Formats: sequence, structure tokens, C-alpha cells
Amino acid sequence: MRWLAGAAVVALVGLLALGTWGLFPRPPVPSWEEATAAFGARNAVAAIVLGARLWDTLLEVLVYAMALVGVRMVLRPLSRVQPVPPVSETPLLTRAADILLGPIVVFAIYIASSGHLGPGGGFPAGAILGSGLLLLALAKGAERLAQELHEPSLERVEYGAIAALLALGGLILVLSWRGSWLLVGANVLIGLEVAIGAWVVLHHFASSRGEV
Amino acid sequence: MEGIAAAALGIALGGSGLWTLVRRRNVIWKLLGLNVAAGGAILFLVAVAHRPGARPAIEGLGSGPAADPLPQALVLTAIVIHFATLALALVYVIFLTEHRHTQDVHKLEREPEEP
Amino acid sequence: MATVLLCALTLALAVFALTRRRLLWGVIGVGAHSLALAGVYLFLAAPDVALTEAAVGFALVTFIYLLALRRTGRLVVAATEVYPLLYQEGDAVAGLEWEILERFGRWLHRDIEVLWVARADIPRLLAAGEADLAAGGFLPREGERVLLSRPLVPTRMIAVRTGPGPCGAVAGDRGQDHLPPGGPTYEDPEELASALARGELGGAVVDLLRLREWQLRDRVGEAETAAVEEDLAFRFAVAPGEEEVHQALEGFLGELEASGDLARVRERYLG
Amino acid sequence: MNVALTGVLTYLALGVVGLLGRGRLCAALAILAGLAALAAWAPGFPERVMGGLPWGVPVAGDTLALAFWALILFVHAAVLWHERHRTGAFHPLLTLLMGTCLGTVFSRDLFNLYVALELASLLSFLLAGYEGKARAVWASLQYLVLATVGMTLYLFGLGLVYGKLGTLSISEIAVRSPDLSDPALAVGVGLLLAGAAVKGGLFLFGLWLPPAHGYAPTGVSAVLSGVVVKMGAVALARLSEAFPVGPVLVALGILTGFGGLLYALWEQDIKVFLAFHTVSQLGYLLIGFGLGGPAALGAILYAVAHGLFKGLLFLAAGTGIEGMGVRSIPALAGHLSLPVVLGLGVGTWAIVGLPPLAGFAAKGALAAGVPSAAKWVLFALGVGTAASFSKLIPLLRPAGRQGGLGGMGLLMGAVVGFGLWGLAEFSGLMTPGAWGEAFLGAGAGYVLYLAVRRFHPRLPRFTLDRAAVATLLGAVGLALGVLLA
Repeated sequence: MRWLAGAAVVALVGLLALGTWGLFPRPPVPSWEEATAAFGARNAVAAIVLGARLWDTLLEVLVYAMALVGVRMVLRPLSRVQPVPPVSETPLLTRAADILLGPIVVFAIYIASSGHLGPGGGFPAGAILGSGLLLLALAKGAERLAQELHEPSLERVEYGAIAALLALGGLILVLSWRGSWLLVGANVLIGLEVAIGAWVVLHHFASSRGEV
Repeated sequence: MEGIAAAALGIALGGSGLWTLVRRRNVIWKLLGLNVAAGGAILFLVAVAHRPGARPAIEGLGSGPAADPLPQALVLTAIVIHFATLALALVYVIFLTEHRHTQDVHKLEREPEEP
Repeated sequence: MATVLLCALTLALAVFALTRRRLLWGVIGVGAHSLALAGVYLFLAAPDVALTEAAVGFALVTFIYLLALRRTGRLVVAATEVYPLLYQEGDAVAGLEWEILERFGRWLHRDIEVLWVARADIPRLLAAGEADLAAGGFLPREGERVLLSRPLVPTRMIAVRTGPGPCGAVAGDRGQDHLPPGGPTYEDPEELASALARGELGGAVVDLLRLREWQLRDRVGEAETAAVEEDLAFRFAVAPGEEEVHQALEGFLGELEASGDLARVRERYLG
Repeated sequence: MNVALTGVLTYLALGVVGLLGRGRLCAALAILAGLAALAAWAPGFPERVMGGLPWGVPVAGDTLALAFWALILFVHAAVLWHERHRTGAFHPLLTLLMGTCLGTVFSRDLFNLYVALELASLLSFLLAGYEGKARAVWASLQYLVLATVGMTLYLFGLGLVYGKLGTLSISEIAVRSPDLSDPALAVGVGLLLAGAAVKGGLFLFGLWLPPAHGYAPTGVSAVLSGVVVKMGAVALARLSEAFPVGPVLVALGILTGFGGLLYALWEQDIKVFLAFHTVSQLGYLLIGFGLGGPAALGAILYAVAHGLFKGLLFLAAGTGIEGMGVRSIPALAGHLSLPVVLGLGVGTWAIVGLPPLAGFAAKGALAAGVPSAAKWVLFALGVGTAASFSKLIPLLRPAGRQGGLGGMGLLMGAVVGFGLWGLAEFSGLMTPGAWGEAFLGAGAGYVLYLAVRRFHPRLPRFTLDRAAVATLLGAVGLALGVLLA
């Protein structure tokens, strides 16, 4: 078994190296500026993710949302009844979280809304916002934060964001609407969805823990 | 040069991750190995998109030839999909640890007591 | 060139992470690897990918791994063998302490993994976070910073005399403190026992349980216990940073003692 | 294109809205919307690039898409009816899954296929683990690990293929008639095939499939085996349209067909048995898709027919298990109610390929399109099918008539209707030769069953480690196969 596994991995790496050998040097990239401008973007990656291949992105957002459904479905019954105390009560962490949260939110909004112009986009924005929420949760205690962020309404916002994204997909893909406001809208919706999702995952992972 | 180095790194990461996957017995170790392997595959795609001396595919950012934007866009999708799968897998690991009290693949593979 | 160096660093971090024994270090290593990977993307003219990798691949993935570990992580126990507290039976582990550890693991919803190591290595493993607990024939010495659980099995250090010659002890063991100057030390209790059996030594400073084990297996013949050195007890030792585990262990052992299970287990193994 | 896309988007949106409440109503509305969309684009539509050039996703409404849309909507309706008592997230998730499948079958883009397959499998495993049993969750986890291996392989392959050809569109690749003697392309195509094979649950690649399908809730098993597994086969079919890998696909099909049968022959857990059988039936599809032309059309028909009768069999078996509380075939014998027995009987009759039901028509259509050497392989597979299904004969003795048919009635009607339509459509089926061959195969299968039932060989169990190594070795084998072929 050990030899077989080793042989499989080595053979795979060898084949990949053999294949890669034929790829270089790389041919030049065809020009893309016109196509990008047609979508109202300057960042070609954003034009693809939110425009030409919005269909892939919609499916990907659904993958993400379904993973969240799974997290909720499996972890909710496992959640402990007793509240989980904050990791640390030190005022320093609380202060730091309070001070940092503002810039984090601003940065996330900036990244989401300018993703079609420069590097950025909804996914990193949402992930950054979600991580900021985790920071806050560490300082304040996950349960207290969870009470402040009412989960059922979060869930409604999340599904609403996905439905809106699907509608936006209809506008862009079926009716061929173009314009930078569509891209900003898509990025903000994706960012919202991802941030809520990141928070849900982290919160459920953190609060449904065992005795230690 | 950079492209070849990155492609080689991607392949090496793929190999070491898959090796971890097949050799470790703990499920979380396996997932870590997969994490590294998937990262290698993603890096490989970005390496394919790269051109020597290329600038990012953003209009008005630098001059000269740009990198191919399509694989980069695909990679964004792949990263998120991988994260979602991983989160779900870890949730299942938590569930199994709770119900079967182990993360060892060999122990998990024995039939559970419950029907 | 910078790209190539960064690639090498990324690979080194990945290999470092995947070859650790402790999962926590693996997760931290993979996190660092992801961050380096984001740097590689930046050099490959893919700023979007770099940003996403840093935010999702590094931050979120590391967070959920750490949270999952906190939820499910295994307890690593560094131990030396001593019958009947903790010993190997074929591939499996058995003994009084093992029975308690197994129940503790179930109570915590954690897997228990035993690392069999030399006595002298245990403090280093605990301090480096490579192990959470120490068990088996581990009797902490002065100056070793560990959190001790309540006593499980009383014992004492004794000096055994079998004939003329120097007195030996296990390296790093409590017995070393009572060794006359110049006495040889051995990595492994087994080596000490063989040296004693070969007649290289005239005696040893060990704990009572070890002596009983040797006598049961006929490793020492005509032994005189020369002097009672010190009264002690076998107990679990928790790594200095793991207050949570220590509290949980104390709570668990308290429950076990109150329900009488601890006494029953002790009865079964020690008679 | 626009109508079909709107249909899929509506389906998905109704699934998401259903998660907030009224899941069953949303599912019913989604089916209606899907039917309306299907009726609107019915004869098919030519390939169009969704999202526009140069980066858009090409889609086309070809025969394959048309047939699968009909199958998906029908099976969804039957399962919705059968599982109408379920509340919560069940029906919305099912709606999303079916919507994803609708989107998968018209996609003609390598990366889009991968994303769609990923979503479909994630949803199927949420549904499989829906009841929260440790065994189903372990099966799902195994699957997730193997699927991620498949995804990694697929992405490496995608990098190689895209790096070489600079496009992901299946039609465009086909137009360029790629040369597979180039190692970069050959390895890339091999890895793409391996990734799709993992998703499709082929033998040696998808050993996650039998436990995962076997331990899922009743309606979910029916949908998974009937529809979702075939998405992997669809992806393989698309790959074979793009690259000249027909022979590799046929070899894979033969391996899958006989490998699945080998395990099905002695399996005693009824649902795991049916799941292994699904693996073996994928062999038919791959052989058909690999040979192409009329055989591919036969494979599409067989996919639809199999979706109907395997769905029926799973619904019947699941209803029987729920009523009895046991899963093994001998323990179930003589305790099943009349509707269950009827469902099992019709399903078995159809899957063995006896006239005049759907299996006969579809197998006939497939056999008509293949060369004579392949006919013998198909005949042998049919004999094996009959042999393994002979195990179910003791179950066909009803012990009462309580309970209704539920969704089984719908599927039963479809199995009969499809069969009669096939008899009318394909003139070659109304001959004594064809009928005789069908009964001869079934008889030979029964004799084979009598011969082998006393043996209890210890087949190797596929643990997670073994399955992972098998997948990696399979990928290496496929890459080498494409390289050397």
C-alpha cells in the first residue's frame, strides 16, 4: 500500500512535469481592453468574474451558501446550551477590536465597491469583514455578539442577497445589460453574502465547542 | 523563469499535499494535505496565466504585456469553492468526533455501533 | 529572482507544516505557507488572486482550522512506559492511567495520542507545545515547570543495592537528584535494568513501581532496599501553558474520585 | 438560450426562496417553470456564448440537454410527490440540486462543467447526510475528500489544456482537432477525465458512491442514482466531444460495468446493492458515449430509462426499508407490501431489459448503434445485471396491500410508457430475435445467479486510503492511456 501510494504520487508529479515542459514559452495574450470596457470595468478579472462568467460566479456563490446550510444543519444540534465565555476579558483586546473594526469595515466596503476598477472584489471584502467580526467576537464573546447580530434576520438577508444576485445574473446574462453599476452591485451583494457566511461559519465553529 | 518556477512549485505542492493525504491517518491532517494540494493546482493555473515581465490585467496599471485574466478569474472561483468544501468537511469531522470520538480513519472505517 | 526565492520559501513552509507531529503546528505552518503563496501571486501579476488568497486562503481557512482544532483537537500525551500505569500491549496502549485518559478523552470529545519518549525529553516536549500532558513513569523534578494533577498512585523513591559498585539512575528522572556524584545515568529504564542485571552497577535509584516491575519480570534478583529517600505520587503533568486542560482534568478527576470509579480502577490494577 | 437560462435561474431562485419557507410550494412552482422553459426551447437551440465573447460560457440545447431536462423534471416531480411529508430544507435543497443539474447539461465549457458538478455534489451530500446519521456523514466526508482530490486533478488538467489551447469551449477545442500525442495535452486530458470520473462515481474513481447513495434518505437515493451521478457521465461525454478519447471512454466503461457488477453480485444490503448497480450501469453510458454517433443517442436514451427505473427501484426499496426497519435482502423477503413489491417488480423487469418496458427499448437502441464486438460486451453486462437482480426474486411476494404507490406510480407509468414508445419508434425491436435475445439474457443471468450464489468471495473493501490511492493511480493510468493511445 505504501509503495503503491508513493508510486502513484511520484508518477503523477512526473507526468505533470512532463506536461508542463511543453507549455513554455507561453504565447502572447490577446488584447482584452475592449471587452473589459464593454462591461464598464477596468479590471479584466472583475469583468470576467462579474460579467462574462457571472454564471460560474453564481454557481460558486451557491456552493458557498450551501456549505453554510450544511454548517448550520450539522452544528446547530451540537451546540452547547451553556454560553461560551469570551476568550479573554482584557480591556486591551476589547479596545483594539473597537478601534480596528471601523477601518476594517471601511476597507472592506472600499475593496468591494472598487473591485471593478482595481484589485479587489466581493469575495476578499466579505472575507475581511468576516474576519473582523471574528476579532470582535473574540473580544466581546461570541454569544453576546450573536445576540446583537440576530441570526434569523441575517439568514434572511443572506438568502435575499443570493436571490438578488440571481436576478442581477438575469439582467447581465439574459438581457445583456452592461454598466459599471451592475458590477458594483454584484460585488457588494457577493461581499454581503460572504461576510455573513464567514460570520456564520466562525460563530458556529466557535460556539458549539465542547467543554474545553 | 518566474512562470516555470511557479509551475514547478505548484506541482511540488500538489505532490506533497497528495502524499500527506494518502499517508496520514488523522482526517484533519488529510484535509491539510488536500489544502496544500489544491493550493498547488490553483498556483499552477496562475502560473499558466503569467507571461514574462507581465503586469496585472488592469487597465491603466503599468505598461507592457498583461497577464492572461481568464485563468486568474477561474482561480478566484476555485479558491472559494475549495474553502466552502473545506468548511463542510471540517463540520463533518466535528460531527464524527462528537459521535464516534475519533478522527482516525482506520477507527472510523470500522462499522459504528449504532444501526 | 525574488519570485524564485519566494517560491522556495513557500515550498519550505509547506514541507515544514506537513512534516510536523502536532496538528496545531501543521495548521499554523499551512497558514504561513498560504501567506507566502499570496506573495507569489503578487509577483505573478495576479493582485486579485493574491488578495483573495490572503483573505480566504489564509485568514478564513486558518481560522476555521484553528476553531475546529479547538473543538476537536487531540490531546497528545508524552509518556514513558511503566507497568501497570501505562504500557504497550502489542500495538495498543493499556494500563491504569490509560483507562483514565481514555475516559477523559471521551469526556472532552478529544482523541488521545500517546508519544513514547525518553524521560529526559518530556519537559522539552511540554514546553514546546508538542505534547499537552505527561504520564506514565514521569515524576517531575525541582525546577520543571508543569501543572500537576491530583495524586493518582502513591509511590516513593528508593535506592536499591544489589552488590558493590556505583549506583545508576534514569537520565532526567527524579532518581538522578538522589544519585551519589559520579553515578551513571541511562536514557531508558530498560537499559538501566540490563546494566544492573549484567552487574555493571551495584545499585539504582528508582521508584517503587519500577522496582516492582523489575521484580515481576525477574530483572533484579537479590535486592536490598537500602534507604527510603522520598515519598511521592504518580500523577498527570500538564504543559505549563494549558491551564484550560489542567482545570478540565482536575474537574474530571474530582468527579471520578467522588463517584468511586478512581478507587475501583486503582483496585483493579494495583490490587 | 435565453429561455433555458431563465428557466434555470428561476429554478435556482425558487430553491433559495424556499429555504426561507414554503419549500414544497416553491419546488412545485420551479417544476412548472422548468416545464414551461423546456416547452419554449423544445426542439433545441444552437450553441451561443453566454456573457459574450471572448470569455463567456458557451451553452447549447442539444439532444442530450433536451433528454436530460425531461428526465430531471420528471424525476423531481415524482420525488416531490413521494416525499411530500418532508419539511424544512429538504425540498429547497432538492430544487437547487435539480436546478444545478438542468444547468449542467447544457453547459459546453470545461470550467463551468466543473463548477456545476461541484455544486451538484455538494448539494447531494447535504441531502445524503440530511438525517444526521453518523454512517451517512462518514460516507459524505469520504466523498468530500475524494471529490477534492478529483478537483485538484481536474484543475491541473485544466491548466495544461488551457495553457496549450488557450480556450475552454468544448466546440472550439473540437474544431481545432487537438493532437493528443503532445504530452502536455495528453496529460491534461487524462487528468480532466480523472476529475470527471471521480464526480461520476466510476469504478476505481468513485468508490465513495455506494455507501453515500446507500445510506441516503429514500427520495434522495432515487434522485442521486437516477439523475445526479449521470452528470459525471455527461461531463465525460462532453470531454469526448472535445477530444478524441472515445477508446479510453469505452475501456473505462467496460471496467466500470464489470467492476460494479462484481460488487453488486454478492451485496446483501438492498440499497447498497442498488447503488453498486448504478455504478455498473454507468458502464453502458460510457461505452455508448465513447463510441459516439448512434451509440451516443442510445446512451442518452439509456440514461433517461435508467433514471426512471432506478429511481423507481430506490423509492420502492426505501419504502420497504422504512416500513420494516431492516436493510438486508433476505430479511426483507416476504414482508413487503403490495405497492413496494409492484415497484420492485416493474423496476427489476425493466432493468433486466425484458420487453416491453423501458430497459428493453433503451438497451435495444444502444445495441443497434454499436459494432458487433461491443454487442457482446453489452450482452455480457446484461447477463450480469440479470444475475445480480435474481437476488430480488424472493422479495416479490407481497405480504399485504397497505400503503399507496406515491411517486412510484408516476415512475411506473413512465417506465411502461417509455418502453411502448420505444417499441413503436425502433422497428428492430419488434422482432422475435430481439425478444428472444432479451429473454435468453435474463435466463442466462438466472442460471449464473444459481451458480454463484453459494460462493461468498471476500472482495477487497475500499477504505478511504485505498480509494484515494486508486483514484491517483487511475488518474496516472488515464493520462498514460491518453498519451499512448
